[in-house]
Amino acid sequence: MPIDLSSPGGATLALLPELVLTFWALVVLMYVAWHHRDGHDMRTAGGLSIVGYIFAAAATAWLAWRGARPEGLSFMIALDGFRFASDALLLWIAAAVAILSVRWLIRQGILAPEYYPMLMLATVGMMLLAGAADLITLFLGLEVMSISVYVLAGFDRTRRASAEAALKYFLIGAFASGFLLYGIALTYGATGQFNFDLIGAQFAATPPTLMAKLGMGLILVGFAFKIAAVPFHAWAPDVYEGAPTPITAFMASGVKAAAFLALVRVLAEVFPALVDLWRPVIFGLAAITILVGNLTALSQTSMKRMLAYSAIAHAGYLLLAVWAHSDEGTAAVLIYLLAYSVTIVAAFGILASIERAGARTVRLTDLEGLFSVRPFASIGLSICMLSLLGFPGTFGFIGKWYLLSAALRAGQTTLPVIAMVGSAISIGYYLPVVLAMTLKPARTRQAHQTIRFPRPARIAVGICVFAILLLGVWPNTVLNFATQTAVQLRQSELPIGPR
Amino acid sequence: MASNVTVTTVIFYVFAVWAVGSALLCITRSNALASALWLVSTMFALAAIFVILQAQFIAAIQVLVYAGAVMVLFLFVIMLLNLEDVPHDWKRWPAWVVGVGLAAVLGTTLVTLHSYTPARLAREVSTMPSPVDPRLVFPEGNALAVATATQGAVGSVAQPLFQGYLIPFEVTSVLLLAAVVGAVVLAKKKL
Amino acid sequence: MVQLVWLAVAFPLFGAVANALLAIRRPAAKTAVSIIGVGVLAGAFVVAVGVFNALVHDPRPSVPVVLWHWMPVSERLSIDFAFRVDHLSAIMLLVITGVGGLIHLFSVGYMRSDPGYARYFAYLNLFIVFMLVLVLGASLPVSFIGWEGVGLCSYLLIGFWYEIDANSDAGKKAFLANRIGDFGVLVAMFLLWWHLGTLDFVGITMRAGAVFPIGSSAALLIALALFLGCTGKSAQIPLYVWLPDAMAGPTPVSALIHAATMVTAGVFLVVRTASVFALAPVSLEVVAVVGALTAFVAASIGLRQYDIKKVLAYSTVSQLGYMFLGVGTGAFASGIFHLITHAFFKALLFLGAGSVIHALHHAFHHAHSDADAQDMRNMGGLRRWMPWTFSLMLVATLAISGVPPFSGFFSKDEILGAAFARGTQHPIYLVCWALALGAALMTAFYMARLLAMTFLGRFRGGDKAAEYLHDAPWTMTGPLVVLGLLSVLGGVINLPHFVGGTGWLERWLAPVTETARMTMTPLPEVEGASALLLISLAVAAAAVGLIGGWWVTSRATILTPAQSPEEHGFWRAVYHKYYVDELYQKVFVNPTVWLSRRVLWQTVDAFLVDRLGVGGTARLAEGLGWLGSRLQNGQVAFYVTMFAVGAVLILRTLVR
Amino acid sequence: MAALLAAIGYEHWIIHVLLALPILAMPVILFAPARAARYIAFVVALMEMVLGIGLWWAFDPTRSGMQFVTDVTWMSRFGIGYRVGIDGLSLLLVLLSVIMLPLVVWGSWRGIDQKQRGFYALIMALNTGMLGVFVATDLFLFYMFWEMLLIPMYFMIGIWGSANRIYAATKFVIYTFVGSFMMLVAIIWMVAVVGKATGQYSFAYDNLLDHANLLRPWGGWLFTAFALAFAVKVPLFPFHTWLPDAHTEAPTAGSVDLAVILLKMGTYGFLRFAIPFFPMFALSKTTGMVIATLSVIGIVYAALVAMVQPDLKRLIAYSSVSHLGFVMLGIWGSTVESVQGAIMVMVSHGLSTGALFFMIGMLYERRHTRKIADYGGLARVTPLLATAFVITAFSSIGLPGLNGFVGEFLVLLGSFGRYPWLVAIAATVVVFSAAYMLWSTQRVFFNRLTNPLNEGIGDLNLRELAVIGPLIAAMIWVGLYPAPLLRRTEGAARHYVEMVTPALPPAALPDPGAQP
Amino acid sequence: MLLGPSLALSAVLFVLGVAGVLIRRNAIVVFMCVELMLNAVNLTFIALAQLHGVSGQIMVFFVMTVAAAEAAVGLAIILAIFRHTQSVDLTHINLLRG
Repeated sequence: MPIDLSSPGGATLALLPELVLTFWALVVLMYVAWHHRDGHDMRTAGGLSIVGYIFAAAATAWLAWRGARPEGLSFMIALDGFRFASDALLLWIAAAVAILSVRWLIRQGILAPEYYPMLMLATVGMMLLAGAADLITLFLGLEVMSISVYVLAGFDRTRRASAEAALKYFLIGAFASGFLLYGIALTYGATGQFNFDLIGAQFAATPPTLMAKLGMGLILVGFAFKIAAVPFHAWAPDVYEGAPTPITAFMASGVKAAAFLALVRVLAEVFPALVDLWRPVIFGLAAITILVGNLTALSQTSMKRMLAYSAIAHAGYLLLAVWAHSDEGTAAVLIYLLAYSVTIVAAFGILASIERAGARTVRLTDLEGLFSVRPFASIGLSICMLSLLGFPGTFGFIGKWYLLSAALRAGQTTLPVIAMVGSAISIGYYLPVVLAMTLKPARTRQAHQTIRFPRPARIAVGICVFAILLLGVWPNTVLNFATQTAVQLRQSELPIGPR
Repeated sequence: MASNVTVTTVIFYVFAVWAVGSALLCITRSNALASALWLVSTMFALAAIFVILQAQFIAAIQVLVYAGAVMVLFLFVIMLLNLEDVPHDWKRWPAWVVGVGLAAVLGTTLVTLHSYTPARLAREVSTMPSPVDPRLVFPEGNALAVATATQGAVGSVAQPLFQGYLIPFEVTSVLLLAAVVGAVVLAKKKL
Repeated sequence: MVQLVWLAVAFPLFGAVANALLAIRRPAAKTAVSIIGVGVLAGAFVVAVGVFNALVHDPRPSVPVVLWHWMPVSERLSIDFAFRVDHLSAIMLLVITGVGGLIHLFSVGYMRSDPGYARYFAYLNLFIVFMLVLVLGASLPVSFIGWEGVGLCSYLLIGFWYEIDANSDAGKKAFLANRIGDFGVLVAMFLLWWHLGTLDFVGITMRAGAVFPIGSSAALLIALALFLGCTGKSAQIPLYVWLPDAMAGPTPVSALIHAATMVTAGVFLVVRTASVFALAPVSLEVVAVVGALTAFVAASIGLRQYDIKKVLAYSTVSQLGYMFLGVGTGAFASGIFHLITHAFFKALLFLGAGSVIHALHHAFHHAHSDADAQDMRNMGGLRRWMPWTFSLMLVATLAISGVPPFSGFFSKDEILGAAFARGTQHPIYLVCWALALGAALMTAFYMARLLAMTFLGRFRGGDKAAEYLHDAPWTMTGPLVVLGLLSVLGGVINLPHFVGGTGWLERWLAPVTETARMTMTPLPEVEGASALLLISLAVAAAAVGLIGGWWVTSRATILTPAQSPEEHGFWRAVYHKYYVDELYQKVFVNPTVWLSRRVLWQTVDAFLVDRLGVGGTARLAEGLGWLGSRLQNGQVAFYVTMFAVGAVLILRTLVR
Repeated sequence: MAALLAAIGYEHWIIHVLLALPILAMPVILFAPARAARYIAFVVALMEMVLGIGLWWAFDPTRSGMQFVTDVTWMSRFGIGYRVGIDGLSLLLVLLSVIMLPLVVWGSWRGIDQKQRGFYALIMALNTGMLGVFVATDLFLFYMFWEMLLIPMYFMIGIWGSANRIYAATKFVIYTFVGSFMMLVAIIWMVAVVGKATGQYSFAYDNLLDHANLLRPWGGWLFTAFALAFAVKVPLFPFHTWLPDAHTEAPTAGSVDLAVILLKMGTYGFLRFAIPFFPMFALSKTTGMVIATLSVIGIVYAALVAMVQPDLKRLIAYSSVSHLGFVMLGIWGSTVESVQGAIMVMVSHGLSTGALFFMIGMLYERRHTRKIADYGGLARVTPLLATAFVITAFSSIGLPGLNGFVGEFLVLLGSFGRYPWLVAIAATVVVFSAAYMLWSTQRVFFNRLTNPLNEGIGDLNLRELAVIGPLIAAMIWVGLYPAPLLRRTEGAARHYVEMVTPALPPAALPDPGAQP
Repeated sequence: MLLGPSLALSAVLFVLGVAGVLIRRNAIVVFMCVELMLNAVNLTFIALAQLHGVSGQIMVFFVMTVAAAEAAVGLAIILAIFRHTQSVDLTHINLLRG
């Protein structure tokens, strides 16, 4: 179904998922404007928002099913399999986070149903970011996402940590936006274009110039911040720790996924001609990110903080596939993000249920002896840890396998080795979690009495854990899907007219 | 033409010095209020430079929206919080040295952009063998002057904004929505 | 008949299994144990006689008996579990089953009252199995089964009364010393296979000459490695120290294993692989020198021991040295000859000593005395109560001292003669001869001393105990009588020419050692007068020793152990066996244990590898992580500084 | 027998059934009543053994390649398949695994008195993993089984182990995991290289082996990655320090499985993967020397360290290091004899060390101590146990006529031509092994019974006899008649040697076959 | 045209903004420095728009919108933290660390 993106009707059609979600966000907003008093309102808002994600997903599916593709140049927004896959990924993450949030918010006494519209707007921003075909859309999508997430991070206003997290995220985020914007400006200066394809064609036709290099460098800085690559990572642990737990899950999986998807698209469509220039940068980022993330995670006692550092390390692993700059790399990013998000959602889902109302974050010692009280929860969390570790039989292993495969096929051997060294280090902090839950006795008899595992979260986590195991041994469907989808990323190769 | 350029250049540099000086003061004043006012000053200087660079409409918004509305918001908050004047803690001098040093290194990298002239940019952008004529390479830049002349400063911006850039324009509405809801959620006293 | 030789092994094997089962289920069924234990030996002896008889009439010098494919490893290495019956193994078969049978019979009486009776016979039968495998094995690996197996049984029997720590220690010591020797045998096997491509005795004999030139270093290495094995098994310098300790086992065990059979395996092995030794004359010199030295040193220690079994043990070491001297001179048949006669008279000596100990033990037990039943200072005058034992011991003493015409005279004289004869070619052998002669003198001396202290004079064990003394029952005396006869007459199997003999054993063994003898320079004949002189010298040495021993002992006042003063001077060193055990403990054992515990385990393993290497890596990672989390100091200013550093680095990388 | 097996299509389904049966039994055990768990486990184990033993006859010793081959596409996108097969090398290890299974279950009958369901379920999982490692002919599948084994072992040590169990379990997992991470890179790298050159991305063992020459430029790195994983598992000195802890703290079943099967995975990996893929590097003069030297150091060093251990299990653990050093030496000896010997050492180490651990476990159940000093003179109160222990100890130190000798002898004999000095040094271990074994045996079973606590110890009961008896019978059988085993492994060993021969530098001694 | 000088001025102002973020510890001032950076980038867009056409100016329009939105949210966040700490000094806002 070719869509003329330059026409308003075509643009509307192309933006259908985002529009549906925005519209639904407004609907929910309308609802909460009058109903924001008690837990029931919270539940209803949450349920409504999930319906919105389903609608948006349906819209995405419809576009994908109809084989939507741009007629001529894809203005502003991309219309390819990669975008649909990205949208699906982001929508599922958002929906899962919404499900996890429902009871958690009520338990923590955060009775502000605006949470759900904000989550939806953040999702819209993520979808725009990941689907952008134009630097302007990219920037705006990024900002929509960022602003919403700033708010969400500080949503638990009664806790100082939450406010602090929001402030840190906001200040450093705005700072990073400045760099990204400068990069966009210089890229624009070097080519006179904002459109990905046109810029890419321009770069392909001319040798790299000073302005182009600086522009690209600054854009990379902006992305490096969003994906929390070292040394742009310092905000992440603090923010992850301070933010409400479901939002931490959202940031660790969704925001990071959106940034990575956008990065892959930008590098594939905007800067493919400069690959020899950006590869060393990605290399350095990946190497140091993996090492620092894994090493620092070793000395953490708070679960959220540990997972934050582990998220940094995983960003490093993902950069391997970015380095590969190939169809396999793109597919690997998709698969890994899916694997990672499934795992992280499940892990945070379990952690959220263990958290006591208004209490500090869950520490490693709080998990001791969990198995004897909550065997399934601890088995689930153990599986999550193994998946994060990249243990065979879990989806995380397939993801890691694919990443390594992509990097190695692209001829990179050092990074995989570093990644594996990192993985080897990571066992030093994943294993103690399993150990504490299963092998250690509970500190006190009442240790785990406050755990509440609400049914929605239980179902969501259950599905995630099952998916981790199932996709760990039978990933064919998603593999095939990702591989075919990824190939569509760079199908439009527009020649640029002589200037 | 030549003398005209010279006069413009002189005015440009006057405002440039103004902008840099204000910016310096903005980042060094220990009083937040003073910083904010010096920032406003910088913005005015920039607005003037925008005019020189043929962006009259943007210059107007700069003054109205930016210097006018946004910065007033800042001043408002600063006064609302009634912050005390915190003198610089000179024990933090290593932070200053590192900060200024890093900025200097970053600056030396970025200031190399000074070497760009229209001719150089044209040469770099062109896919044709040199020599190249910037006017041929940048038809839209010339078209901008023509459009400004025919449609006025606002019209030359407005027309593409509501046509080619419709999607981003709509996205800004989402952005503002998010900002409004977010600000309300965060700032209101009671949830 | 020859093909049925496996029966000789199967009988004792059956006995071992049956007795083991009895030991587990019915340890009290002593009659059944006796019947099985001795019966299987009788059966084996019958088979041995049959095999021997068949071989006498068989035109082939050796007959292979393949039982099954043991290790079909590859195209070039396939080891069968096979026996080879030839003149050497046949005669060994006879000695082992014959002497072994007698000792089994003796044990029936000797061990009757022991609660571990069935277990004892299981071990003893098992020993016979392994000993037979050792001598019958067609290839080195098969023989090696027996070689180590007898070590195992020796270990088990020395430590038979395992509840006494010293016995367990002695067993362990014996096995370890044997294992040091086994290391040599293993290396020899590797060398042989890589050089010759075969481990079969016949193959080795046939190929060695073709592959190794005379005096080749490879052959020397192999020979020395093999000889290391022999020094372990046959208790030669430097590994002889285990044998005296091995006396901790029941006395019949000492007779069977540590005198008559197992310890002679080294001599047997040298003869079996004589072709290799012959190719490396230096190795033979080493064998001879070690043998002579051992003979001399062990005899000298024997002069000053008070434990009756210890004296006999050192005597055994010394006599084994003779055998090695014999084979070292190239007189292989003489070595085997002495092996056989020694089996007779040394078994007799041990069993006689066993009778004495048995009697004294019984007597002391009833007299509620805690005196040591093995210490000769507690004996004396036993001739009165134990006439049979005394007279048989006397026969054996005369035999071992080399008094004509007892068997020991012939075998020992042959060795001395051979050493002297070889000495005309290599002076080193003359030294050996001199040492051996000295040893002969000392042998006679300490044997006379033993007899005098035990049987002559007055009984020093107390009058009460004397009431219970009596001679042993027929199951014990009977074997003694047979052995006494053999000790007297054993010499006939290899009577030398000068007494009109034909040297039957030498001729009989000729096919076995033929290859070796053809390689070596022939032994020069010692003619007429000088031969006579040599014989007179040997006889004189025996006579002087015997009379001297008797004279010195009977004139000295012998005190009981409790009253005895400490020895002084040189005799003290002799009494303490020249402190060799202590030396070994200090030089080899203690440093090894120290090295293992302090250096290897605690330093290298626990500290270097585990704490420093593994733990260090982990701590390094933790330390780096700690550093990383210090960097995460919560300050936005610091965060943006890192950010800016990163940005600068990226931009610098790009624009340079 | 072979005809009967062929009639029921044995070769088509046996491997899958062997792999699936324990896994399917897991949920049954987990959800059965707690008291029934061990009975179910035992029945399943017996079924597994009975089914598995058929391999002995179904296996055709005259063929050298893989048998019972199955190749089903799994992850087509990656070129991964469910590929399994058995050759002479894996046959013995598979048989060892299935035969050990009922013994392990039965041996835990009394020792495991809490959380029985979990325990037996883990044993089942462990068995599938072990079998999987030995039958996988797809590198992905292999790696998957290789790693998945860790989990049951981890929990087995961590939950049912003794005092220091958590430390030991963690150490075990971290060691093995860290070791095998680089292997993952190497596997993918190999496929990437081969795939790029041939256009066919496949993790099939045969495919990679056929194109092993393409890997030669990176042989050093790839081999190192593989070798690290396997060396930790073997364990080769100096990667061995996890073993004493894991062995010591694990429950009996864990120690037995570790010793009998898990350690063999490392040497199996060398024989199956690391060397055939990169023979030019693996067997080069330098690498060969380094590994052979490390093996010999391990052999002698571990024996010496074992001698001074105060803890029985630790002693046996160090003896394992020593024995596995023989396997490594045999592999690097690279003659048919030495490789055959290496395989035999693997089997016989499994039998004797397994039996030793069983017996120490039985002692532990009676006295709850593993300290040698706490025992002494037990032979009087437990004659059967003492007899069995002594026999096993002698089998462990390689007394000819028992199983240990065959392997050690062949390894040393076969490797002698290549490393005469090292082999000579290694052979000295006959003394040290005897020293540690006899010394500890003496201190446990002989000497005077001084500790009154030891008076009341009962001798072996029927169940325990039934566990130990077959092992001792096997020891004697393998020692006296190893020919059937050797015949079955000869094809694999010969195939291996032929494969690596072109890579071998000339040996120190001439080939015995060349002699007249 | 003044392309080069404009770009240089923009770079200088941007760097001044960065320097401000690095050295100041008042959250509001830091945020203002970020605004300064955005302004500097706007100048680059305007300077380049002379050559490349009106799209650069349109981008500036969007940037201003974003800046306004950020200001709204950012100041709200600063208010929120002020309620907890009674301070906007970033050196005191280090509850989360390690």
